[in-house]
Amino acid sequence: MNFLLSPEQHALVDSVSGLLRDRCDALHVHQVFDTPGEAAFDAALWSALSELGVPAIMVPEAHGGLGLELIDLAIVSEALGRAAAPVPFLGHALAALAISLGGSEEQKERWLPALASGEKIATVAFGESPGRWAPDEWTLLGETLTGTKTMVPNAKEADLIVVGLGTGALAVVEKDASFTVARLDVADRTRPLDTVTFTDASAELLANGTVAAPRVFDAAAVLLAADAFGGADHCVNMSVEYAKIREQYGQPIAAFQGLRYQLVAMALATEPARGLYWFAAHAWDALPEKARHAAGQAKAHLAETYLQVTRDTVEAHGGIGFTWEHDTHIYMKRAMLDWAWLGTPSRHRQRAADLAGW
Amino acid sequence: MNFLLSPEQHALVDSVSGLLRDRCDALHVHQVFDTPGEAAFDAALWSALSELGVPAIMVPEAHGGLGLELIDLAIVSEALGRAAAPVPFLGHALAALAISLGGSEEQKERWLPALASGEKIATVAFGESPGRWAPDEWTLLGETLTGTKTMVPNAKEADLIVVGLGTGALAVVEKDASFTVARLDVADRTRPLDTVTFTDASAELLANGTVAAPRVFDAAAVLLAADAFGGADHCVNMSVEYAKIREQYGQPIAAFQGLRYQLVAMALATEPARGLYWFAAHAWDALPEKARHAAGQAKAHLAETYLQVTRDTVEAHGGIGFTWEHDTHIYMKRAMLDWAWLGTPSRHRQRAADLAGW
Amino acid sequence: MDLGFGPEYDAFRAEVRAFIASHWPPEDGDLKSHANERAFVVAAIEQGYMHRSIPRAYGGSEQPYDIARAEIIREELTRARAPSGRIPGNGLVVPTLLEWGTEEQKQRFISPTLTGDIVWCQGFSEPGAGSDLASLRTRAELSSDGTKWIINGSKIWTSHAHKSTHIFCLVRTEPGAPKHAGISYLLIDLRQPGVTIRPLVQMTRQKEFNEVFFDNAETPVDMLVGERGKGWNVTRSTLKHERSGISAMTWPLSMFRDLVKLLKEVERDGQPAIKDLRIREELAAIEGELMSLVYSTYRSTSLDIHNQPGDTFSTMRKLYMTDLAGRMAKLARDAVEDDFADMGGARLKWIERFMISLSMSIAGGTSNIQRNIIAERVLGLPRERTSERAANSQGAAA
Amino acid sequence: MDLGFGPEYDAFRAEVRAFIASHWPPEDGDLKSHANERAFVVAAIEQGYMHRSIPRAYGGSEQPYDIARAEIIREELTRARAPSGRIPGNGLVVPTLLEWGTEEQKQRFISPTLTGDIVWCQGFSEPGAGSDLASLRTRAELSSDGTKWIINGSKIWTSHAHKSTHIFCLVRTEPGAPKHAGISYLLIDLRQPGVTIRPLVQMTRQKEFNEVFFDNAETPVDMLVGERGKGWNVTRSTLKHERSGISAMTWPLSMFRDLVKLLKEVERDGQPAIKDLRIREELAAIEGELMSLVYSTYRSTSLDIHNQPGDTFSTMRKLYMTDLAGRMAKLARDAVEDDFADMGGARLKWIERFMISLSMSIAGGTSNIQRNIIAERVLGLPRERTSERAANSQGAAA
Repeated sequence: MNFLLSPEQHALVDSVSGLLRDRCDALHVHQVFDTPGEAAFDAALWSALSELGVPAIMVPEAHGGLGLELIDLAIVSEALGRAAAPVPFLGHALAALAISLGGSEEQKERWLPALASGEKIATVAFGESPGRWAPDEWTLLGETLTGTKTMVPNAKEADLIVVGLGTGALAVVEKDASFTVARLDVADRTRPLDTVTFTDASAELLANGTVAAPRVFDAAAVLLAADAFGGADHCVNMSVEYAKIREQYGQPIAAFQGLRYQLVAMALATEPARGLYWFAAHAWDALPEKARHAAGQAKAHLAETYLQVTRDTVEAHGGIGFTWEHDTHIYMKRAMLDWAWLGTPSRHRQRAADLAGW
Repeated sequence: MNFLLSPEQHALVDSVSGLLRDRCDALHVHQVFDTPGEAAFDAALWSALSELGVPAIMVPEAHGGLGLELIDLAIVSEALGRAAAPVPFLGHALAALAISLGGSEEQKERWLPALASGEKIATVAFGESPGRWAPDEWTLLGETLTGTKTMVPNAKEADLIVVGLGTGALAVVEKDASFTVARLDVADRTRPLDTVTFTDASAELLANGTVAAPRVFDAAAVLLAADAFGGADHCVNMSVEYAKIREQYGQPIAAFQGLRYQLVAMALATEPARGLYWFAAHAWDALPEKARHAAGQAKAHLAETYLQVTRDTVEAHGGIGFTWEHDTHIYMKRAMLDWAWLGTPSRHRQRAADLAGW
Repeated sequence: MDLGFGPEYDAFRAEVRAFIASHWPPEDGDLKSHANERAFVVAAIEQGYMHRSIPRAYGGSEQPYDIARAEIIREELTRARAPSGRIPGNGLVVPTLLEWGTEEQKQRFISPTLTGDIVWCQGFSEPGAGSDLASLRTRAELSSDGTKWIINGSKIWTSHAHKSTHIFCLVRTEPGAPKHAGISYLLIDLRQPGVTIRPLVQMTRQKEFNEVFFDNAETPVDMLVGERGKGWNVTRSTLKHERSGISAMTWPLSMFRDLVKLLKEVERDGQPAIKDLRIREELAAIEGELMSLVYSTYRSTSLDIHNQPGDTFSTMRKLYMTDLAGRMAKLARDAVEDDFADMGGARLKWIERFMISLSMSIAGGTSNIQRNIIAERVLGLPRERTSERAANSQGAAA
Repeated sequence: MDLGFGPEYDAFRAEVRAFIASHWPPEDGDLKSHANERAFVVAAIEQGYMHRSIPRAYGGSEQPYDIARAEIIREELTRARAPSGRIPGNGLVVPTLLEWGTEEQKQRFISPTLTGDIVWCQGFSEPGAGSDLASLRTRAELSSDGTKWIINGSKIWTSHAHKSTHIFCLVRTEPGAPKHAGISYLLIDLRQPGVTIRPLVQMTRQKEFNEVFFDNAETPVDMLVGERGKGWNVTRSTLKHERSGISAMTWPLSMFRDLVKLLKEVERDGQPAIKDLRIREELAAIEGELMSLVYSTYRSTSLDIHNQPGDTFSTMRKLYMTDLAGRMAKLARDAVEDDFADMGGARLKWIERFMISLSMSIAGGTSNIQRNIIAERVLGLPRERTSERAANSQGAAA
């Protein structure tokens, strides 16, 4: 039994975390978050992460990638979530995965190398609000695409968009096709979202898109869960550290048992969920019959937990935790995205119940 | 504005509470509870309560009663709940109410005086498990009755049973009619329940039973809510007092902030519910268009709260609270009856939502 | 039992309504002008409808305590959207001035405060001090000529400082004194170069609170209220407010109505969300709590009106409402689904409410301070050793 | 990542399985006889399958630490319903004897304890003392001839005392000593007139715990373990157990399976309750927590097997399971509806579980003690002043 990360995986996370520590501390995230105008990502940081190989993780080695597994991608997602990193990781990683799983050899060779290197940016267009996210709920049809996709990450900056179609298939739309993009005034300004409206946009079907689509959907659930774990765990640590330092009535507030128990409740909600998201990633990689169900459970449980933990974090900090200047609101808003994107916990639980055969 | 009990109502509660203090302390309840064999009620206590007029409260003055309102009956129910009194109040009060509201003058005159005085004992047979309790869910039909009613309070000791029929009507079955009674091994041994099986049992329809039935059903919900409030409030007080007295590590456990907050949570769940059950009783008496909805809300909220508070009470007491010798389990078991009898909180909330027109 | 004020008050309500109708809206239709508001408030005071507990000598209307009348006035003012005469900070300073102010301070400040010509904010909390007022560091020193106080330091969580003319502060005036002594209560005009006001942006993007920085700010020597170095006692002044909590229920009731409306509008699985069993049952459970809040408040109010003891609920109300607001906001979240991530969308109000239910638990004392108060005052638990001074500060901040 | 023990252990598992098959069930088919159990245990020890951390000199099988082997043995014993060799109280006393016992005590007690010829219960808690062991009052005095201890007092929460032959106790031997000193660790034979055992009936009607009364009970002078008056230190002995937590998950997993089965059986509105959206969603939410429990346990176990740090979950597991059990019991309650009030009915097991989820939070330390431990050991919060001695006692009681 070895339900642990390998030394290589530890090294991967350490390199990403190290970079984030240097280039993406809390102050930096606030600066990006508060940049006037539409939310934008941190191109320099994304470029540095690309040099570390982050966008290449699951791209096959034959196409310039590292050929690793979802667990590797997920632990990086955790690290990015922990730092609230303002980079286009989510859409890009999923688009690269979609092409890796669903593209013909020709398609892979055409697109993947530039995605693996980070030279180009890609994203996925899945959502059709409200609450319709899954392959069997998609509706766009046709040789050329007409219709709207919602909450598309970084569509404005993307060189290509992998779009979910009504047949459960996937198609690639390139930057110069006929579509318009409207950036939302989204809560989570570390991960901008766009509404994308296609009008007879030329699109190229991925050869094995219908097979890839549900796998990409499940991977998305796992990556969100991992992000949520990283963020929630960071919030717990932040609250604990604050309690040790902040003094009231002549002693650190950590001395007050009421607060101690509240901190324990936060840790008790968060720490055990690590195993859940690890398992969901591992199941995606190695246990196909358990993968779908585990992905849904992980997304549902972690998204719910993360959002609650950010609320608890505000309370643990008192007034200062409610201000724009404090880190908490950035995490709460990431939690809001992790909660809503790809469908709410309720929808994922419903799906998990169906898959369990209940 | 005067949303308060009147001096007369205070006097009524004081007289009942005083009697219970003298004749029904915790030790006494344990003795009744632990009497070997089938659960039984405390005849002497019931007789003393009858002398105080408890069974007469809502019986019209013309028929030997006090002609009071549901709020009066409810505050007595609270007092009985607080003491976990082992008396056949619930079924008896509801049966007397059913006849008062639904009987012809002749029927009232025939039955009510002996019920008001406590000379005879009556009960109601509403339940048809699982979860079917409301007049529109009853199924028994016919001139003579055949079929089964579940969870009938004190049927074994009752001189007459008011039975809910499939037409939404009510009929009175007397002791010598053709039915069998099987006492359940019920959790709450302060309020025995029976399964009653009728076989061509002669029954007399109440003249205005269909009008009375839903009113009696709502009154039952209010009485259970009141019992639950009394029990929950007692459990909060018991836990608070224990925390003041019990010492650990050289100080009363009330000094531990973690426990203090748990006690606060119990009080915060309980105290505000007093207003809810008062309103439900008042609405039954005076605000007919709000009565049904308020009764359902009161039953749902109080039953849920009471059961949770008894769990919290165990935790607040540590191991001793889990023993048969401690009072807590008696309250938890009363809470279980208040929760299950007449339908679960979920069912009453569903009904309240329907009534709200949602 | 009677949930209304009863027929004996009907005539009074009619009087109030007639008064308002003849004074509001103002003739020129400008609902926002200070002059119009002021004229209305002055007339209402004259009539005995506003500032009822303040002596006429200081500009109040000096009426006998009557929570029912006060509630009727409040209801009618709200109905007509007329000025309420209430300005948050002003209600906090007037009792202090009445009890501790010099005659000159009373004459100078109370009347213009009641009419809104002077607007106050509170300067108690400091960065790093929060509700632990004993550790505050803002200091005031007497100028060498002894005519004025020179103030340096900063205050935080001052509501609406940017709309205020004056601030009442706790400041350290006796540098050698022990930590819990040497604090004085000082009145300071905000409109001077030594004062900088910086808004605190909240996570909702709203700006309700401020930091106030004093950099050699000044105030005349006679702006100290009560005894020098004993500002602690001074802050404990309160009037017996004619407040029933009934008006405090306005927002949870309206939030619930909005919630029901939302759940009827939003769809889930092809039907209104309110028809979904999960959402429906949670909504009903929330309504049960809301009804508990409402009728417990009626009971508390009745106890007050009839001068009876036994009101423990009022002490619990804030925490109860905070929890309830959070529960409502979460149900709304569950219903709006995707829109919950979009602060530019149609559901912004619910996102704000999701967050604000947290700020409620902070403003005016965190939920944990509420718990401490309930533990002591309602449950009668012995005071915690570690929170002994906490309770003192709460008294001061209340 | 690998969730199984891997092929390298397959051969070992086969060995274990073969051994068990040839020894259990016993030839005479009597699964309950002590002689048969004893014979099995003796053979298993001989084989190296049981009491693996105990020296052969004292009757153990003295094997190298290997949690994977231990887990496989446990799985195979469970599968075959063979005796596990574990007797609750015995596992607590053996480490103490190994570390602090005299050679004579070790020789006399350890081996028969391993084979179940001697069965121990623990006498730490007292009425009015609970987890606060410093305040215990049971006392032992030396007889005038100095040959034996005379014990008076009582102990509570002794599990299975009525099935035990001996008790290990903390007793006060130095009457003049301060409250936290003067306590000794004593071994007492229960089978004597001075000892009375009274079962404590639980709210479920079950009898798991007892009170034990000592009325001039006796034990030889050499039955004191460790130094006189320093029983506190003695209780801190533990072996590094080959326990992974995987077997601890057996009951929540089986409770969940039962819950799913129940929800398929019971009807709600004319369909299986599991189809009701409310129940279905709560069940799925519970499953999410259960999966968190399971895979966190695999992670903790893996950290242990591979001798890596970072296992914080094991410290949280008990509290997490307690909460989870409560949540499962509540969902079952919601499904069984009326039957929840009937302890004579088909759903008694679920009523018991509803109550037992509370006793779990009590046995072996209340949930609040768990929270204290997590606060200190996992979150690294500074020790509370008031609970300093609490933590000491916890160490003693663990």
